[in-house]
Amino acid sequence: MKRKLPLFITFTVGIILIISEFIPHKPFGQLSGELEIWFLIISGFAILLGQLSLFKVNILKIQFKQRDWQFYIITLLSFITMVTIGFLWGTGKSPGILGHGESISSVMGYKPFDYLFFNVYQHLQATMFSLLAFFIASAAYRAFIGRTLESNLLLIAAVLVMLGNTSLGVFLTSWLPNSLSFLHLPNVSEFIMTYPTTAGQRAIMIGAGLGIIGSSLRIILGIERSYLGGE
Amino acid sequence: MGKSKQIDRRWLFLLIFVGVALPLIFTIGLPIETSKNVQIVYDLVESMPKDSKALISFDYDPASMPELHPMAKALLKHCFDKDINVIFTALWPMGVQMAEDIISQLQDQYPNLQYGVDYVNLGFKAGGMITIQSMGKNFRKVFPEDTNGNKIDELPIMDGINNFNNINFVFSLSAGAPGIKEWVQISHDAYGRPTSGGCTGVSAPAMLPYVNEQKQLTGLLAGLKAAAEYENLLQAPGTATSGMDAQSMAHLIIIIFIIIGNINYWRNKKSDKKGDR
Amino acid sequence: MEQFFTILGTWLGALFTFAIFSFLYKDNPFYKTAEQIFVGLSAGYWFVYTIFFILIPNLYNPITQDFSANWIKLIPAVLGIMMLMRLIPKTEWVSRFPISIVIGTTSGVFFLRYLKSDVLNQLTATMINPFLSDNWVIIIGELMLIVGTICGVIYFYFSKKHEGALGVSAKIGIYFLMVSFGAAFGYTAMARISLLIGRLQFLLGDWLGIIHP
Amino acid sequence: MKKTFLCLFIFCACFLYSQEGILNIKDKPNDDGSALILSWDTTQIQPANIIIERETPNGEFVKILKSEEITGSYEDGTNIDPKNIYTYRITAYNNIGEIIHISKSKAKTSAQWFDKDKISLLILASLITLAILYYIFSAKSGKELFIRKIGGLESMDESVGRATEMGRPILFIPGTLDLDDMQTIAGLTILRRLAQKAAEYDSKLIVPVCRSMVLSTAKEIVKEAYMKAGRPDAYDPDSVFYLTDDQFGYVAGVDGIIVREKPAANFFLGAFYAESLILAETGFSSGAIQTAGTAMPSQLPFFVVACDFTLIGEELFAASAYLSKDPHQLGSLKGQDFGKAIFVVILTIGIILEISGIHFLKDFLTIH
Repeated sequence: MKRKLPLFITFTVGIILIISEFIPHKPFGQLSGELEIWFLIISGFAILLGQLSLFKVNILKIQFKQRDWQFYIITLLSFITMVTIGFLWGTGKSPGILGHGESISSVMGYKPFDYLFFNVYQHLQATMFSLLAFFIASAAYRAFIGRTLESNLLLIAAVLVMLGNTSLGVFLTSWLPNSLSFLHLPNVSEFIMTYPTTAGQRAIMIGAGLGIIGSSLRIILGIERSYLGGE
Repeated sequence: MGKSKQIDRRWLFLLIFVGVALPLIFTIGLPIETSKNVQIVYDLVESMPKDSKALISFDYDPASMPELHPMAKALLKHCFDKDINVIFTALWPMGVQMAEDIISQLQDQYPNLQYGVDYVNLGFKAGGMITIQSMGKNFRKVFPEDTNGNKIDELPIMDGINNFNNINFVFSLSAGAPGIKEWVQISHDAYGRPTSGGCTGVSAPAMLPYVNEQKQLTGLLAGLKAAAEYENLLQAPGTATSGMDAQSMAHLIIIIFIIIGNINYWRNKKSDKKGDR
Repeated sequence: MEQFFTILGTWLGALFTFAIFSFLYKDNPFYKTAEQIFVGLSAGYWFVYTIFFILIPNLYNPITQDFSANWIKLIPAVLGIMMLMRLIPKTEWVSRFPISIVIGTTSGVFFLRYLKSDVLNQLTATMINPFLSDNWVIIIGELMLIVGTICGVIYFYFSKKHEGALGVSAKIGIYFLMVSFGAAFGYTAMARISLLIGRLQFLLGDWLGIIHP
Repeated sequence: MKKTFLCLFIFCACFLYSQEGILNIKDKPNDDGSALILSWDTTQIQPANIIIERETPNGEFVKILKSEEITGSYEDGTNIDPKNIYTYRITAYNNIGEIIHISKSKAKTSAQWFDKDKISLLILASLITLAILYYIFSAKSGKELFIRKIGGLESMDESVGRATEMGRPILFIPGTLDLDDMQTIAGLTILRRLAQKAAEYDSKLIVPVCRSMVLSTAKEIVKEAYMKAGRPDAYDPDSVFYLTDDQFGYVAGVDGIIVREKPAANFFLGAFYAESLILAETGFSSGAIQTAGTAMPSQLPFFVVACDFTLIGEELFAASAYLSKDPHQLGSLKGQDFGKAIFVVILTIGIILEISGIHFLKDFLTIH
């Protein structure tokens, strides 16, 4: 029962959902929508599991004075701060336990939760994201070396698109006569993006799509069980 | 191998940092040319009669602001210039603030804009695809009121808008999922409304297949470049235009480094061969 | 006072921006601090977000406002609580029920959704007459699109050795994939640099006031 | 006389017909009976604008829409139930606001049991399902199925071996989406093999995750893998842990782990977004052998460029079949290949038909 019943549930739910796609009649038509809201609710509860794991792992690190243990105190403190102020005064238009905290927001300009969100969290997020500008440069420098035909194609496509995508490309080939306008770098870049790139992306989409279809079917049929933990 | 054949990548990092910062301070003003997909979007908006209704969905958060914000601003300017009524929605919770921020930036240029008449902010709804699906059925059920708590039945702009049939075109400013893909699947594929979008450069290759013969997407604004092109079409240079100089500089640095990398590789290969002999 | 908090906010933003950038040079205590604050803060943010934007609007509000129409939402709530039984080793297996419902739903939805959007729609989108245009550049492009898509799909053929005609097609497929990867990489470079531009616009504009957007 | 009469009759009939035809109500096909399609054609009367109203159960009329268009159609899906009759009234006004026409029309809603628009989807779904089932059964009955080499997977043992030699850990990231994504599940299937190998070689495994449901499943998978390898004592329950649900917060944390723990082998297998390159570049700078795999088309370029081995798209899903050589998995893969074959064949036929100007196949396959 601990193993068979979950497999049976997966099978039933999966089959019903597939069939319901073809049946507009009530209650089938609304089923997938309703079940996706269920998923949101279940994962809403599940998030507690993660938070507890975060707590446990960090407390253990501090307790056993692992390397850099002082930093994990910071993790716990920032977590507790964010959760506390969030619950006390809420965020945006949602009130917290103590209501909207108008007096605090009038001093800070925002609710405390939103203040930390905009002035700390958002900057951390944007900066972490912007590291990609540097990494894309270092990855290009390291990897775009024409060793084989494949790597040459990779390299040439990348350089042409990079050139075509900036004012630089416009500038470099704007002298070309009209009859050769297809060699104008922005046009070359657009050509590569529209045709061969789309072809490549489509092939990946179709392959991956079939992979997902196969996996879904295996899961519904109970062949693929890794999500339950075991074989 | 012995000695390191590659330059320490931290020099590259420093160069990129400086190379982007300088053009922002001292603008160069390199030329900008319109690409096809941007022109299609521009033409779509241009073809709309006065008082058409546009649904613009803000499906991004602050992380993608550098790319999508200038785009949103240019598109809204165009809509307001053409007297198109704009309905804002958001599939991302932070999208509401994004929309409010743009409006506050545009307020000075369009002092006559009237909330509830020229535009309305219906706010965020969770659920992605399902939410769009229910909007197709009945707008009012999904959004009984706007972000300020006004009943949408009382807002003149929403008069007669019950579902996608009453919307002239849909535009999603999207940084991922839910976003353009979901809109295409419902507002275009299921309801046949002209649907267009603006996305970050990285998701562009995955979105381009939708700009096809069936016009699943009517044009696509992809990344900062598209925003700069749009600003150029409107003849209103903004942050995207100044950013394009910095872009060109950074791209140039990367390309120079790729060339250096290849020269190093071939030189080493030659010297290795000589060594073998 | 509000002005003080605005200025403090900008300085906090600049400080954390530099703390993260410092990682590019090497790992250091500033980055470590920023990293741990980021992990803690964001975990807290998503926790609060889940309560305010998922559980309250999807569960609490519907049930408290109109119980008779929404009692069915108690089922996922119970399943959610079953999920938490995992915390006690003895009742761990109970969480398999909610997981099996979630996975069953997803498999059912994905099976058809991907068949429709990633297989069927791409199939019809590639069904084109390449010779319609009078521009030879477009004709070549559309022919490439067709050949590239077919050969790319063949590359993903697993159950035959890639030899002979199949091998050649798969090889062509790989070339298309490589061009597509290179182009996507080059295209994305622009997007990524935009992010740095955004950061520098903050540092040079909002913080230092050197540039005025 | 007869002729005049006939003419009059035809005229009347036309008039009546056109009056009838000003507002047409139809049940929306292929739905659950919760919508009606109203269409109007006022070419005959040329009004300045029209108003369409719907009759409520107590006999009042409420406005549904106002339009200045001469012809148009509208889908009314507000508070409509199946198997009910609804009455609509159209009122046409001239440009000084006088009523020039008023008429009523009604229709009954009905819910359908089969969506005819999706017949091509049903056929394709059945074909692929049958193919997969057929090959699974034939594989089970002992027929040997071949699977081509997948480059990215050959290195797995080597990576684990290297980690053991160097005494450094192995890092596994199952992507940044939740358990409801097939890529995450595919990643976790590979994690099971990897954990078993790690247990056999006695290497330390680190699995930071960013979703709670993935956390509990990954924990169970790793635990069982250690038990299966006969090393339950070596299993460290804290080797699988949660960081944060936030995309970049998670990346910041994982980057910290990479530079401090210096894993000898990194595995990024699952669904990834922008974090892909940050992880892969940081991993490279720490000197790890990196294997990545995802079906996200937008992130594949970065993994291909920055990692040593990459599973491209479907290869990620094929990996578990390749590693386990389990007949079920191999059969299903063969079925997927059959899907690809159908795809290529239909596509070729479709293109030939399109070139010859026959659009039947494309129209049939397009889902509206």
